[in-house]
This record gives sequence, structure tokens and C-alpha cells, in this order.
Amino acid sequence: MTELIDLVLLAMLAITAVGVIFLKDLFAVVMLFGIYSFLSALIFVNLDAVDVAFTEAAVGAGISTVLMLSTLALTGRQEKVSDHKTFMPLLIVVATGAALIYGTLDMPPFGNPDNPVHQHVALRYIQDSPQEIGLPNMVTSVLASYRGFDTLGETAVVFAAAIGVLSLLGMPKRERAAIESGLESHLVLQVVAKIIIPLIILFALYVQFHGDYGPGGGFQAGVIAAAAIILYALVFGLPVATQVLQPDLLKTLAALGVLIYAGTGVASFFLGGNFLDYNVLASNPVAGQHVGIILIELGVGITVFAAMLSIFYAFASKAERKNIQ
Amino acid sequence: MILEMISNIFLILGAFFALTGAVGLFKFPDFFTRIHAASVTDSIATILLFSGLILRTEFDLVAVKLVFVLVFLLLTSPTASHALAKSARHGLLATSAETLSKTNKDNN
Amino acid sequence: MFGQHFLILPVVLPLMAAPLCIIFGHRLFAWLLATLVSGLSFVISINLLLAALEQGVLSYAVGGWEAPWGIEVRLDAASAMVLSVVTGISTLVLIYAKASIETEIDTNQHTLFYTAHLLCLTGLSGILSTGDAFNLFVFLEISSLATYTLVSLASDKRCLTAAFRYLVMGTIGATFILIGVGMMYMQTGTLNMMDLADRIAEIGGSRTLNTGLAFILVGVSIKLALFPLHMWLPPAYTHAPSAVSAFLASTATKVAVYVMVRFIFTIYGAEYVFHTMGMDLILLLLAIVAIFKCSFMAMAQSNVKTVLAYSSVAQIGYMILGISLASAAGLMAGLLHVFNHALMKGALFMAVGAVLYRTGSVDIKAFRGLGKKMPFTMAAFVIAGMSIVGVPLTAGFVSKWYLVTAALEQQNWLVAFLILLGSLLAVIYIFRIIETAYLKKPIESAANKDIKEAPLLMLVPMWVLALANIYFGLDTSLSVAAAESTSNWLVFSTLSEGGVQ
Amino acid sequence: MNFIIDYYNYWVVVFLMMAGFYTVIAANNLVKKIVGLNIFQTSVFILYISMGKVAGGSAPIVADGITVYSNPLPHVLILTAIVVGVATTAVGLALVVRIKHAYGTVEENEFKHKDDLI
Repeated sequence: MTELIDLVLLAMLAITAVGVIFLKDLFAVVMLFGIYSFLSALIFVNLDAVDVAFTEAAVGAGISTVLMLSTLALTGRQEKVSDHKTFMPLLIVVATGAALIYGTLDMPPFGNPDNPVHQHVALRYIQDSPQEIGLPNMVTSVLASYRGFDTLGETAVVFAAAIGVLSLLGMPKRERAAIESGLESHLVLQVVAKIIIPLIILFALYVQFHGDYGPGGGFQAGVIAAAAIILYALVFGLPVATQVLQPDLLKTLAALGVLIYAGTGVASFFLGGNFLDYNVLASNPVAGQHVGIILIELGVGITVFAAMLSIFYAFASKAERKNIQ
Repeated sequence: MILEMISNIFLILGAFFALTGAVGLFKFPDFFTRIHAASVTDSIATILLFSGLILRTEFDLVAVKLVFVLVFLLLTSPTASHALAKSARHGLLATSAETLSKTNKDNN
Repeated sequence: MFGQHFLILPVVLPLMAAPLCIIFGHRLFAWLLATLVSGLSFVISINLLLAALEQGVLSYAVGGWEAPWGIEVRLDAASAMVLSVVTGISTLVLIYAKASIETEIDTNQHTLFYTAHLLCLTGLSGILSTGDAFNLFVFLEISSLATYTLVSLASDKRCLTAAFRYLVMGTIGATFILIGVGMMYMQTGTLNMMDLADRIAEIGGSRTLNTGLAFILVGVSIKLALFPLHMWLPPAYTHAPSAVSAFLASTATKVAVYVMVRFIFTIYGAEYVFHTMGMDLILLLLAIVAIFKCSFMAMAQSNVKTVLAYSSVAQIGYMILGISLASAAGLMAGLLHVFNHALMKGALFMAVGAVLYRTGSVDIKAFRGLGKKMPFTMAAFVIAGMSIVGVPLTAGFVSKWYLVTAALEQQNWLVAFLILLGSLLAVIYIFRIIETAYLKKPIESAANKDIKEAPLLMLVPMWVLALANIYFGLDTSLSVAAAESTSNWLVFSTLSEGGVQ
Repeated sequence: MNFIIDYYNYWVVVFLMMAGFYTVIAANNLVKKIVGLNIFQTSVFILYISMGKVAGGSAPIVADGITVYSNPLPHVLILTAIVVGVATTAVGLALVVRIKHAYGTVEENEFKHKDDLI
């Protein structure tokens, strides 16, 4: 059954990918990309990667698509037809694809429990992590503790992206007067948005703190909370949103999250452990792990929330400036 | 046992409505009729599918979560359809009837 | 109590300083903090290098989880040497940047510049010190993202397309590395480099591992700008702010060369890569084409930064050539050239940046008569230029000498001859600039009259590097010892694990 | 037949990767290049997640009555990689916006100067 669903979803993915290649309407291309992301999220669920699916749906279909659409608002939605050379790219792609197919021939069979992947390192994560870390969600255990250094790097990447976008596009000015954006007429939207935005934020908090037990964690929570504010900005206008959450505050928050994460690591070596060794943070190791994981997930959540939102602000303010002109 | 039967009926009906919505999306002539077809999937199909799923749970936390998702979908999907239709009207997209009458006028 | 934690500090210090720069925001504070942190990392790296020369390998389990379950931070003399170069150059560049970016970057972007620089340093240090293949990818992406930002900070609009091209090619490279690491993981079930090496030696080879290696090599080749995947480098280095060009030219590609050495010698083993897969011939050919094609390209340019950028691609050819000789001597010569080239290119780009600061142009015409007007800057340029050419008593001579020796050791006369011929090409493109600066009459105009020597804050780091070129040309004990011990170690470990010969 | 069942997943993923890769190198429009880059990366994610699947296993969250779990490690790696992907996308799109502003076009073949080719 799993294989059948997998096959159907893969076929749909293939159709979507081909559509992206041939369509010239960029709006449709971006929408197809959103669909592509959702479909791959479904594949991830089907292959038991619920945390990944959650993130892919929130990021690929959510944030990435919104950013692409705001870019299109600034650059135009039609790809021009050109006599672009297609032969060389095709040749490169066919050669690369052939190399990959050659590589698949010795790959271990799909789904076989005897594969080396399932035999070596992963065994400890599956068998011992519930005792060593004390959390039922193994993905959170591995992400936050065994491979906490990766996740610190990931937080730094998000921070670097925020720095990059800010340096390229600049921040919206807070004091600018509200602009006639024609949004007042969308009364239904505004009423519904008012109802669901608190729900979304509540859900983000649930995802943040329930990530130890079910799918979720700081990253997903940060993206969902950012989505709530993005919705607010879309329905009520960017100037109103920047009054509520000021761009400068966001910049500081993004930096603060990284500091919380790295600071947890530094704290653990002042308490006598290695960097990011949470065992020393409390009297017994399991409690220490718990404290450490909550702290670093908080750091991740804050950075991701603030970084994603400031990236959106930067794009949206550019688009708005263009509308005024 | 009976619950499972009812659940099956709900699920099959839900799937049927989802399918009709998809067919309508392709078959109908203009944007507004298409969005009408699409909202069939949003409303009745979702309600039926979720009711069917809830009947299959043991009425524990999972059922509560499903109810939450259902409520959320019922709030957002019609709003999305509304916003789409309104933007389309705002962007002066014509219904097929209007287009027809316009071309007729042009021909005359 | 603190001693063992030194290993992680070169990564963590800049990582924590970057957000602090943003929180406090003032550019002077950001500059001070960045320079301080970078300098501190440099001192720590030197200590780590000395410790590594003594003890061999330093290892640190992040999070207290032993490898392969946790991520291991692992330094040997090779990585500690490159780490010292990276942190050292970063410190000098930061000192230099204070004056240099005043004319090249908008004032309210300065804090962002220092933050991005610190993040780039974090990424590079992370790549050098991690012992985990996937962790390497993460740090590679930190440094790459920061680099795209740094390149695009310049005021010339062409930096934008250069940064975009860099971003697209860099991301393709990173994705190729991701595919390769995935294939390795699939076959071995582990991500730790030492564990991977053991298991790959056990398996001995498979089509999946071959493909994984091919993808990693292509991905890394994009990052290190190996011909013909170098297209992103010349525009990026030409249009980036001078401080950024100086930093990137002397560190980023060098770190990528190090990554290639790691994957070839530590993880797969020289036996696998060179004998089973026959990569040595491909790499050798590409390296030689790179040296000649890009040296000729360098001659044809009128923008001096572009000349230096193409020269970088050619010099990378020498490093890859050393690696492709597949011998201890070749590897050592390659690593030595990594070290020396960082010194020369750093000084050259700094000198060009100083010219840009005073004259507002980097076209070769702007160099007319600068020998008199900016004597110290041009003298530093001459010294570093000699080093590129490989004149005796400079660092460049040492690495060329070892390269030729390594080629002759294999009775490879043709390669040895080509290395010398390549140096001759370097004479042409470097001398063209020096000739313009010293022998051509300056264009007399009002604006040209008041060109002065560059400010002290720019001269000092430039001269530190220029003198380092001479110092490491005379006293080769430290650099050669570091390169030698590492290459012995690298090849030795592959021999013992692979059980060759 | 077994051979196909064992490998079909990988082959389709290879096709998807190459579709994305082709879009990156062949597309004329910079936004489309970024979309292609995303498709390329997402397909690599599917490759990783496929290798973590254990037939008959379930999501790696401890629950009563479940004995076989899929491998959590690829999930962790891909979580990180997704974040890296969106970070790159954001910076790339910001560059596109600036390029449009500076050059007035985002079509590759409309950049006049040779240096501006991407």
C-alpha cells in the first residue's frame, strides 16, 4: 500500500516538474512549485518522516512560495521566449542523470530493514535515545542533542540569510504613514483573519513546546508564527504590521535566538561538560537534556520567527514602494 | 461495526464529492463557475471525510484534533474562495455569459 | 579546565560575535569586536597548530556524544595550518577593511559587512574543524551564504549579477556534495569521517560509492573554482569590495581545496580515488589547462582585479596539480601552495584595494606612475607579485620548488617543464602591471595630482602579508613542517587503512 | 520485477532531480532558475527520506505497540537541509529584486555586457 501511494505521488511530482520546465507563465510556475512542495510533503508523511513533512509544507509551500510571489510582483510574471541554447544544458543533464542511474545500481533496496543505513549509527538513536534523552520523539533527540552542532549551524544559516536579505533590500521604515492599499474593502478577509490569527499563534506555541513529544519543534513553530504575522500584514497592510512588530526589534530577536543557542553551549562548558553537553545543566542527565533541548529549541524558534518575518518585511516593503511609484 | 459502516459511507461520499469538484474544475466554462465547483471540495467533501475519519477514532485526543482541523478548514476555505472570486471581479474577469453576449454584440 | 575547549572556540567565538554586532549595531563597535574575536581565534589556532604538530590529532566530542553518534570536532596539523591561515588573514583583512570599505560600501551597511564577515569566518572555521561529512555541508552553506552577501555589498551594480551567478553555481555545487554524502551514507550507515574511511575500506568499492565520489568532487570543484567550473570566480572577485576579494581569494577557495584533500585522502583513500577510479589523470589535465588558459586570460584583462582573479584560478591549478601527483611529496607541495598563495593573493588584493581607495579605479591605466605616488603600496605589490611568479627568496618559490621536485620524483619531466612554463606566463601578467606603475608617465590632470599614499591602517596589514611572503621564503621550517607532517600523516593513514603496497 | 520494486523510487527521484537541474541551467528567467534550484534540492531531500524508510516501520516517535521505527537520522539531516534551502532561496530572490532594479530586466539574454552574463 505504501509503495502504491508512493508511486502515485511520485508520478504527480514528475508531471509537476515537467510543467515547471515548459510553462512560460511564471505565476503558474511558482504555483506549481508550491504544489511540488506539498506533494513532496505528502511523500515524506508516507515514508514516515512527519517532522520533515511538516517543515516542507510550512517552508516550501509557505514561505518560499510567498517570497517567490513577492519577487514576481516586482519583476513581472512572464518569461520571455528566447532562442536560448537548449542543447548544452540537455547534454549536461543527461550525463549527470546517467551517472546517477549508474550510482543507483548498487544502492541497497528501497525499504529493506537490512540496509546499512539502518544498522549502524541509527540503532542507538532508536534503541537508546528514549532512555538517554528521555523524549519519545527521536527526531527531536537527534536534532537537538546528538547532532546539536548541526542545528546550531542551521540557526546560523537562517541568521545569515536574514543578514543577506537585509543588506540587499533594506528594512521598511516604521514611521511611514499607512498607504491606501485597497484592503479595507476585504471585510470578510479581515474578520476571518482576526479569528484565525490568534489560533495560528496558539498552534505555533503548541508546536514549539510539544515538539519533544510529537512532530514539531522550534523551526516549524517559528515558521508558523511568522506565517501568522505575514497573514496579518497581507490583510491589514504592511505599515500596520510594522507598527505591531518593529523591524529593529526583529533584527535584535533574530540575533538573540542565535545567542541563546550558542549561550546554552557555552553554559554547559562552564558547568564542566563539553560544548552543548546538556547533561550538566541539571542535577540528573535526563533532566539536563530536557532543559537544554527546551532552551535551544527556543533559540531556534525565536531566530527563525524573526528572520523569516524580517525577510518578508524586506520583500513586501520593496513591493509596496513599487506600487506607490 | 455499525460505526465503521457509517464511516465508510461518509468516506466514499466525501471522495465522490471531491471527485465531482475536480471534474467541475475542468469542465465548467469560466472562472466563477469553476470556483463554485472547487468549493464543493472545500465544504461538503471535507465535512464528510472528516466525519468519516472521526467515527473511526476511539473518540480520544485524535478526534479532538480532527475537529479542530475541520473547523479551521471550514473557516479558511470559503474565505479563500470568496477572496479569489472578489479579486477576479475586481480584476474585471468576465463570466462566460458576459463574454458570449459581448462577442455577440461585436458580431452584430 | 579550559584547555580542551579551545578546539571549538574558533567556530563558536565568531558565531557568537556576529549576533552581538547586530544587537549593538554601531559600526565602530562591530569593527572592534570582529577584529578582536578574529585575532583571538588566530592566537588559538596557532596554539592548536603547535599542539597538533606535537600530538598528531586533536579530537573533541560536541555535546559529549562520542563519534560516530555525535559530531566530532577534529583537528590535525593540515586543518590547523589552514585554520591559522584563515583566521590570520581574516584578522588582517578586518584591520584593513575599516578604511577600505569607507569608499566602497554604504556607511549604514558597515555593521552588516562585519556581521557577514564573522559568519563567513564561522563557516570556514567550521569546515576546517569538523570531523563529520554532513556537518561540513552545513558550515559550507553558512560560509557561502555570507559570501554571497559580502560580494553583493559593493556599490557597482555588476556585483549583483556576479553574486547571483556565484549563488546559483555555489548552490548547485553544495547540492552535488549533498547527493554525494547521501550516497556514502547509504552504503555505510555513518557520517563520521574516520568511521566512513574504515567502512569504505571494508566495502572496497561499489558503483554507488564511485558515483558519490564523482558528485562530491564535482561539487567541491565548483566551490574551489577548478577549471572549467570557475566561471563564477572572476566576476565575483572583480566586483566584490576589495576587502572581500582579499579575504575570499586567500581563504574561501583554499578551504575548498582542503575539503577536496579531506574527501580524497582521509575518507576515500588515495588508493581508491587514484588507482581504482583513475581520478589523477583527469585532475592533472584540468589543472594544467587551468594554469595555461587562465594565465592567458589574465594577460588579456585591463581590470587589475580581474587579472588577479584569473591568476587565482591558475594558481588553484597548481594546488590541484600537486594533489593529482598522488604522492606524499605532491600533496605536501599542494598544501604548501595553499598556505603561500593565501599570503600572496591577500597582499596583492589589498594593494589593489589601496589603489582603488586613492584613485577610484582599478583599471590598469590608473596604475600609471603610481610607483612614485604610492611607493609603499606598490612595493608591497611588487613583493607579492614576485612571490606569484616564484622568484627565489619568496614564499612562491618554495612551493614551486617542491612542486617541481614532486614531479621530477616521478620522472614526470613534462609536468615539471609545464610548471616552469606557467611561471613564465605569470611573469608576463604581473610585470605588465609593475611596468605601468613604475615606467609609464602618469596622466596629468587635476584629480591625479593629489593622490597620496594609502592610510596606515591599510598599509600595515598589507605589509605584514608582504613581509610574510619573504619570511616564509627564507625560513621554511614552520610552513614546510606543517605541510610535511600533515601530508605524511594523510598518506600514512590511507596506507595503513587501505593496506596498499 | 523485484529489481524494479527495489529501485523505482530512486529512479523517479533521479528524474525529478534532473528536471530541476535542467530548469536551473536552461531557464532564461532568473526567478525560474531559483524555482529550478528549489526543485533540484527538494528532490534530493526525497532521496534521503527514501533511504530512511523501513518497510512496515512507522514514524520515529515512541508509541505503545510499535516495534519497527523508520530511521530518524535522514529526517534530521533533511530538516537542516530544508532550512539551508530556504535561506539560499531568500538571498537569491533578494538578489533578483535588486538586479531587476539595477538593470531593468531579469532575463539572462538581455544583459548587454559580457561580464553580466550569468
